[in-house]
Amino acid sequence: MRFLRKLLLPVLALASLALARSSTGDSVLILLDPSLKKENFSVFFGDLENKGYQLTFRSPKDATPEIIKDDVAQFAHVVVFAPNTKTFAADVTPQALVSLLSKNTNLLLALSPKQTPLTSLASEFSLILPPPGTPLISHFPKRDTPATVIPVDAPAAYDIISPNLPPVWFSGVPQALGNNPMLVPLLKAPTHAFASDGDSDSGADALVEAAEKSGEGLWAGSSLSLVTGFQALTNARATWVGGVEMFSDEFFNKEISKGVKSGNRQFASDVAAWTFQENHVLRIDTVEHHRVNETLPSETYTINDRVTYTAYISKYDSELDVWEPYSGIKDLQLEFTMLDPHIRTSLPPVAGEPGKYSVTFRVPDRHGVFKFVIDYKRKGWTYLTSSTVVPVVPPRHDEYPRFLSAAWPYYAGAFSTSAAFVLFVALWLAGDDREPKKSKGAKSE
Amino acid sequence: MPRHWRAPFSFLLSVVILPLCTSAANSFENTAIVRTVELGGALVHVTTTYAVKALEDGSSVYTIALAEQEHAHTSWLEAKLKGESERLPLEDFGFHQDSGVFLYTIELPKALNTNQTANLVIETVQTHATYPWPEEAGQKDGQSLKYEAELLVLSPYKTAVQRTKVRSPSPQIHSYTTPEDVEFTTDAVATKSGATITYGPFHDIPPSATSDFADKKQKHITVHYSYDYPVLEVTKLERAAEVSHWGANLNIEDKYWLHNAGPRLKGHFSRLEYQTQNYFGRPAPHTIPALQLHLPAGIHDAYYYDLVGNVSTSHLRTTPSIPKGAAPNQYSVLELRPRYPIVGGWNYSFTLGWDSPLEDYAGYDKATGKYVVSVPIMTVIPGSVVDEAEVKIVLPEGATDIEYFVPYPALDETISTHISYLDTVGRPKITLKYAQLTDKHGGNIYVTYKVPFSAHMKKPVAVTTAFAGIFTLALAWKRVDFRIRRK
Amino acid sequence: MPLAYTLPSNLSPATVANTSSLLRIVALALISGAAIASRLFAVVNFESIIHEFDPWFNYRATRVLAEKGFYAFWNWFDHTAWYPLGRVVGGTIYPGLMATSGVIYNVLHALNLPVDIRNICVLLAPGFSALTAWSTYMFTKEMKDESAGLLAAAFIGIAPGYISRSVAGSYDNEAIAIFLLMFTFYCWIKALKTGSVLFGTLTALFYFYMVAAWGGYAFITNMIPLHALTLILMGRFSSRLYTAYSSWYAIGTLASMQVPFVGFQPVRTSEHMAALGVFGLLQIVAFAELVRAHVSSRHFQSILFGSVIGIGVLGVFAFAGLTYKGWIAPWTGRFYSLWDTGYAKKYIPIIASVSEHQPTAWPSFFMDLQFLIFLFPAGVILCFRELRDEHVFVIIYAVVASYFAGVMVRLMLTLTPVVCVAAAVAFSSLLDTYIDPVEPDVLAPSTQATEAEVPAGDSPANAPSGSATTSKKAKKAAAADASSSGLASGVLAAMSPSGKSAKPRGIFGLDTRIVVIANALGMLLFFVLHCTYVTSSAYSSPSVVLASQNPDGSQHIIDDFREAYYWLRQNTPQDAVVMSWWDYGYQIAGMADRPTLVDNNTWNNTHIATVGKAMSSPEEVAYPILRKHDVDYVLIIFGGLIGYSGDDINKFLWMVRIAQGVWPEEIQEPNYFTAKGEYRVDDQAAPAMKNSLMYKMSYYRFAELYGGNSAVDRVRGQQVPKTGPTLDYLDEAFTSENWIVRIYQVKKEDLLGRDLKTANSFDQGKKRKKSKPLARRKAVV
Amino acid sequence: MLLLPLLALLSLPFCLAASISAEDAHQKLVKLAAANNGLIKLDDSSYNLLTHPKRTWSSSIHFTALDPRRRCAPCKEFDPSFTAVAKSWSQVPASERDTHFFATADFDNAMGTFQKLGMQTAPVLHVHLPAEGSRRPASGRTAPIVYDFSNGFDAGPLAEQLSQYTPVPIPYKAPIDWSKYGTAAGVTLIFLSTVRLFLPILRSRWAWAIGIVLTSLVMTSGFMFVRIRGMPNSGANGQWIAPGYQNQFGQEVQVVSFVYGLLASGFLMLTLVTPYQTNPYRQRLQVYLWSGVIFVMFSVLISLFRVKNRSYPFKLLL
Repeated sequence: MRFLRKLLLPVLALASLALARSSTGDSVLILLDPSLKKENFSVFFGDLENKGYQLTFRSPKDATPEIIKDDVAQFAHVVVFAPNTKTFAADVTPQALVSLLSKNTNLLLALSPKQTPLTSLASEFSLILPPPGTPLISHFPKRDTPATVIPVDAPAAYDIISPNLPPVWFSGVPQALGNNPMLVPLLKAPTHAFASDGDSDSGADALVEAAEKSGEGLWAGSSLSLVTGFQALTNARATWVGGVEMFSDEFFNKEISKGVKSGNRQFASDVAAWTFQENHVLRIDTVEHHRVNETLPSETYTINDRVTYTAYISKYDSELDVWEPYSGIKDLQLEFTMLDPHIRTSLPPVAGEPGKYSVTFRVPDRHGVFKFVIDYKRKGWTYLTSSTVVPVVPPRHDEYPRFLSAAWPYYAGAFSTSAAFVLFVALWLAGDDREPKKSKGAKSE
Repeated sequence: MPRHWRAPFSFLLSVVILPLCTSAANSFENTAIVRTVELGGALVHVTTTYAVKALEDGSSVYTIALAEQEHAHTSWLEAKLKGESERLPLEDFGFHQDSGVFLYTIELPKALNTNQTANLVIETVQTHATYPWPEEAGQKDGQSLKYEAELLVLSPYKTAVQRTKVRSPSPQIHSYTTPEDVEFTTDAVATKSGATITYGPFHDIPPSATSDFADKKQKHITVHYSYDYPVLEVTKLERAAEVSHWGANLNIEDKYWLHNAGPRLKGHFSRLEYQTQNYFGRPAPHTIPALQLHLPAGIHDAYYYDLVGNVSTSHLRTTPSIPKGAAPNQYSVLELRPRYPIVGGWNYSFTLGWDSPLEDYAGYDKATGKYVVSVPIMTVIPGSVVDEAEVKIVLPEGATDIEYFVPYPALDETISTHISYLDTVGRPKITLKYAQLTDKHGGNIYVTYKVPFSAHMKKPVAVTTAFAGIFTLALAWKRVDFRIRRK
Repeated sequence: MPLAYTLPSNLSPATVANTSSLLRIVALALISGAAIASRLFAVVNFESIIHEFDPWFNYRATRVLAEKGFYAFWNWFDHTAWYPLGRVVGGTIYPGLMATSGVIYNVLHALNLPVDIRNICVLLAPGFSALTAWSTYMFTKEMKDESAGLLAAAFIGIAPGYISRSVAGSYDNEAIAIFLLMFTFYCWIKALKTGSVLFGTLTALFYFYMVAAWGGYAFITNMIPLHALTLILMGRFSSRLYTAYSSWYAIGTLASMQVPFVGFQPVRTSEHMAALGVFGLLQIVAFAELVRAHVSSRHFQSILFGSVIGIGVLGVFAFAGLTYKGWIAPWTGRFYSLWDTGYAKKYIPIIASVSEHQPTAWPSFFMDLQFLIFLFPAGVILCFRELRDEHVFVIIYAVVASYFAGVMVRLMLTLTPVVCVAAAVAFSSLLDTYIDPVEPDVLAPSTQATEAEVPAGDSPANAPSGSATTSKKAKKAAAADASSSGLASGVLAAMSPSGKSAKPRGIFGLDTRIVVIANALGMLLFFVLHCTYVTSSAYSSPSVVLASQNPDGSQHIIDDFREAYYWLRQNTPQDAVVMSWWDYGYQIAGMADRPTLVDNNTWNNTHIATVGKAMSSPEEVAYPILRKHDVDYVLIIFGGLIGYSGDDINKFLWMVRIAQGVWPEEIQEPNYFTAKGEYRVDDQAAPAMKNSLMYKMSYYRFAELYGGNSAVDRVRGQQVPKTGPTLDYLDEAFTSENWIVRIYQVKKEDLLGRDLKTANSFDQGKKRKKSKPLARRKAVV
Repeated sequence: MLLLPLLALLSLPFCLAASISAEDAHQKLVKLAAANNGLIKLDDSSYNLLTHPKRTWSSSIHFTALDPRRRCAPCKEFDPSFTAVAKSWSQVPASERDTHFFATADFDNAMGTFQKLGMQTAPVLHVHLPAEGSRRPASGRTAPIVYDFSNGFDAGPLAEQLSQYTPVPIPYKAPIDWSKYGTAAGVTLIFLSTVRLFLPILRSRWAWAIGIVLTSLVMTSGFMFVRIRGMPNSGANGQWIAPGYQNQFGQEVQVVSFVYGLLASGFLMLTLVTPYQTNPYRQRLQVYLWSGVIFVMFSVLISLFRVKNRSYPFKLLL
């Protein structure tokens, strides 16, 4: 019995692993250029299928299956492995690919040193590619492969890539990064690598001159990125890969050094996992706000109220394909904004209640239409944004303090005067009536 | 849902039917079923003809079945004998658990003996059965809808042969499903000719009003066709009819909340586009520039305004009121233009009202001393569905023993009091609520009530007393001297 | 005595008195009817709708009051106005108007008369105009007599100068303010005449109502003290003046401070200091009088008098000092702009930009008052003739109001009543003279009229006593005349000015009478025609709906405003923020029910300047502003297609000016003119003009409407460029039928974080130039 | 000591502005400014000097054409106030003073510059902000800021506006107009001394009456409009009725108020004077006369109004 259970556990684990799912859907369209054979990528695609994705293959040239039909994206993820294709079918335009992102479809695109439509598309993602036909080259470490095939060690970037991988083989074109906060560089070029036209091993000087001539400086060093993720405002993800070979079986199996296989396989599946929104996926379930020691939200708050704001955040768990409460965010912030933030405070997780973040603060002494704003943007993670509008109003006429001690003289004055008046009237009416008339007459003379 | 009640009858029936329709019933068999679906916008008219053969004597109660989804869409259901006009009594049995269908029973005018046949025609109107596809369309694009339905007509009886015809208003049918491996036929399942798609014929189908049939054998069909008329929805309709004996006037006021259920406008509305389209005389199919309403004859003082005031763009061509009893074949035609063209996905709400002479609608019954008023439930906007309707009828002040008769039962009916000009105790108000009304649902509510003479006199008396009071007060004021001391 | 024509003589005085009073009531009723009817043109020609701009806010506020009750209204914080600042409505408005119609509404509903609140608001102004006529009647009656009163009532009932602000639907403060003004003045005169505290208190109460109703109450606050001061200087101080003024000031000031919007201004601001000063002066003078009554040494008195004056002067200096120290706020800008007429344009362009704050040319005087305008001086002279206290009031009123009316068009409103009163006095005394059948006997020595008037001017000292008794005299006279003359008595009543010497005066012959009367009646007739014409043609269009003529002459209604507003209301999310120039703020709030950035209550110059800046700067500059204020839609008015001249391009310069006031570096008016200093929108338009958001939104795709032909802007009468402007940061969301209202939607940020210009060019498939890598990657060698 | 600036002036044409460094340019400018109490007279070369590309100073340059041949009235109007402001600027301590310069470029001295800037009109006032140094504007704007003459040629607002660009506000004070105060004081003195003589007039109501009636007559005939809008007394080519309904000339005030006055007096005559005429024939004469006057004048007034407001349908005699 016990033995049986022992045997079961790993099986179950495997099963659950196999069922790793994306949070957005399982259908994947792979635009595969006929020149690169499907078999060459069998391992990568196999891994995807094992994870539970339904792969659909299509050559960039032929028309079906369409990626967008009746304005509806037909697939949850699109992989474009057509680095050298010059002409695509009518429905695969750069515009269409971008609109896919707006329809929350994820993209995985492979580049190559050649000039293709994708090259111009890359610049829309503020990636800057070297001039055509300049792959990445490195002569270190000494190895038997050509200079364009480079072992790159892959640090765990934004813990998207699983840690302490063996170096991965890369061959393709590097990208310089524009200053766009949405970029997530997943693999950086080695410091000693550089981009140069052709793998002809010309001297460094010649290279520098060439660089100077083209006026673009030397494409070199670790600031270049080889695999770059991009997270659009719609939280759809697009990943640009410098060279499609990274995903090929050849590179998967290629040994990095005696007996050590390359990290490509794991790296590829990590990249795919992130791109297909399997991990690093958060969402705000609900937000609440109410006065302290009340429970229901009130539609307006009075200045100087004490208000409690609560957000419930959950994270997608790809193993179990469920959203579960997540308290892992430490640097979440809440802003209380009218034109400018009047209050900016940290929104800490509530201990003991997973997924609940709450803060209590005093509404500023300023009436107007305010917004509770959460704007959480961290590299690699989905963006959390939420904005709730509440008017802040001045106190009602009966909410001001009454009977100020300072005002007693006035009260006294008022009451005494009225009393005196009543008294006077009484006397007046009671008294003789000829006398006042006379005085009046006298005056008006 | 229209039903024609026969309370005792139904009770007795239920005993008979239920076992019958669960087990494959054998009192009838369908020699042929032909279903014709007239595709439309918000409304889809479905006519199903059952050629029925009795298998045993004295079988007079025929049962029909509607699948769940079909039932959800159906908002009008009537049964006739072929070629005859009067409706057959129809009774609802609601959802039948273990067969997963809604059952209705039709009582044939005369019981059939064995091998006698009859031709039943079931007419249903489906609302919200279609949806625009693609969901968004630019100002220049056309408009296409999708219709989804079940392939086979369910019936608790065996069926010899069955056909389903889907007729689209325009021959432009983008796509239609041809279900695979339908076992009841050998040749092509679907054939398209012009604007019509014919499914079947399907031969000798077993009693199909069972859940496992629905699971295993039933097929789902989708038709994607282009539709050149706007799809109009009235999300809410409030009608208030006020009967006034003093003014000899019936005032009817409708509040409409319109919604264009066609494809949502892609991008933005460009007046330039719109004007050029009109200039070249090809307006987009999914914009509603104007509406044409048929108001009753003999009305006057029609008004048409919305939340920001009178809408000046409307024309009313009235016709003189027609004498009682004559066929109501004339209308006053109201040509009303909304403030802006209602493009796909847009809303527009407005109020429309008119006065009409009371004698056109009311009568006085000497014998019982009762007034009878007939109030039309709604003014039908052709081809539109009314999702939610509320009809208020305000009777004159002091009306007593009120009764009312409706053409089909309301979801909710209440009687309350409504206080209006110069009222002292208020007027009785009848409120009826309906849902999913179609152009079949036109009809009148008949209200009978008594108004004693004293009630008639209430208003003048009230006014006179008020004024008398004021004058007396004034007099008193004049006479009383408030000065403290006399001069 | 000979009679020019015979009168029925067999009438008892009682009958005559009753008939005349009955006639008076009937006449008043008819006048009220005329006053109301002549204001209904707008409803007849168009519909029962709220006019203009401000009334829309009043209407909205009134709805809140009617639906949610008074306290909710008092505490109403309108978070849809001045987004995102919001507006504390309760504390920033004069609630009188809303309260009035709220009360009417509730009363009617309590009586089971479920009248729609809109109709109450629409018909409030005509209703009150009838009351105005009545109060003018009372006022003028105090000046001369009932007949003059009736004339005055008729005049004010139909004078265009007043109709212009009180047609049905112009639901503005002025609608009730004029009635309150006249009635307060009437009470004041009454109080002054009788010296009764009751009327003094009434004055105060109506003053309070006025304060609650209209910012123009400052006019009363200064008129009454001025009158009192003049009386004192004329040596006409009396206990009646003292009683009247003190009771008015004490109660009125306390009451007025209860209005939240006014608060402590009555003791803090210069506008109110005159009243306070005169109050103080009165106390001193009263004290002096008291002393004088008891002490009898001339010398002492003169000293006393000097000291009184001295104290008065001291008070003035003290006031100056306080103002200087800042304890008393100096004149507010709006008030100050009345004196230094250049002030507003220089320092408060927002005020200067309003059309009704422009000075008045003589045609508009004549348009509004026709022949009253030249009867008015005659009336003033007549007031001088018998210079009772109330006449002094009219005289002061006349001169002050005519100055104000000259400075600001809208103040014509305050001039109209006094003109009507004076004219009525003049006119009725003319009629009195020529209708009176009594002919003088020829033997009387002929004299010069001028001499005749010297005794007419009685010495100031005994005028008050005279005036005090006038009314009674009048009654007697009426009765007396009534005995002799029948129907004429109504107008003849009380035609005996106080203290006139018994000189034989009268007219000989019937023809003379007929000539003058005919002439006069002809003028009256003409006046009626004039008023009807002016009212129907000029003052009865609810600028929300425009009317034009079809080729067949029938009326064609242009309803673009409501079309667009209703579209906003029906097809945009409830909380979509709409940005427009402030003129349309109230209408958007009222009809479209959407939040607005700025509106006609122009309390926050910076916010308005922000909108002005956004409108007058290029797209990429404006976009951050729009996003910061959460603007979803931008609404502009464009008249170029049908030639509607009141559109935003014509107001554009004011936007630029106001923006320039806050950001002088970024916005400069001259940049929007061509090199030759012209204001053009065609090809030669200045670059700043062409790039401005307003220009782009106005002419976006306008040229395309004309196909190939040249597109002409019908307002500016210029050809707009063939290739119209392009928009990258906004989308055209809606354009009304005649293109008058154009609504644009502000785009959201690009999902790839590009700026929208590049995003746009990418979507249109334009090649972008290859971007160079960043400079930090220069070659390291 | 006056020699130095002269030398500088002479030397200027020879050295091109761009060639010399900012410092020397600054030196020269300071000298120039000192020479002519704070106001630099510009010619083409010194203009280049002043708008040196690497300037650390700001400057306000006033382009004008004072030569009578140019017939530039506004130039003459504006020049004194600019000079006054420049003068007042020369009072501030040297440290600030030398960071902002006032300069006048007359068309006849600096034609080249005028052509270079393509200047059509005068006067124009440019403000050049520093291109270098601490006071360099954040926007980095080097193009001159054009002064907006919308609020007049007066020195007060000018100083106020320019103070935004100078390191310290310009200490401009409007010169006290002694003559005004003097006359005012004199008048009051005379009045007070002779008040005894005036007293009867002040006492007489008719004096007041005339005064007040005249005031209101003038006011109601659009005097304030003419004054505020600064309308001319009569239009060009001698027309004295301004076209347009919301518009009028100075002369109309006189005419209209005269007509009003005549009509008013007509009524007064009929009401007050005629009844005392005890001779029936004279009286009848007067009555007819005045009625006629009223009728005629009224129709004249109407026709006047018709000229202003064309769409007015009614008319009397003419």
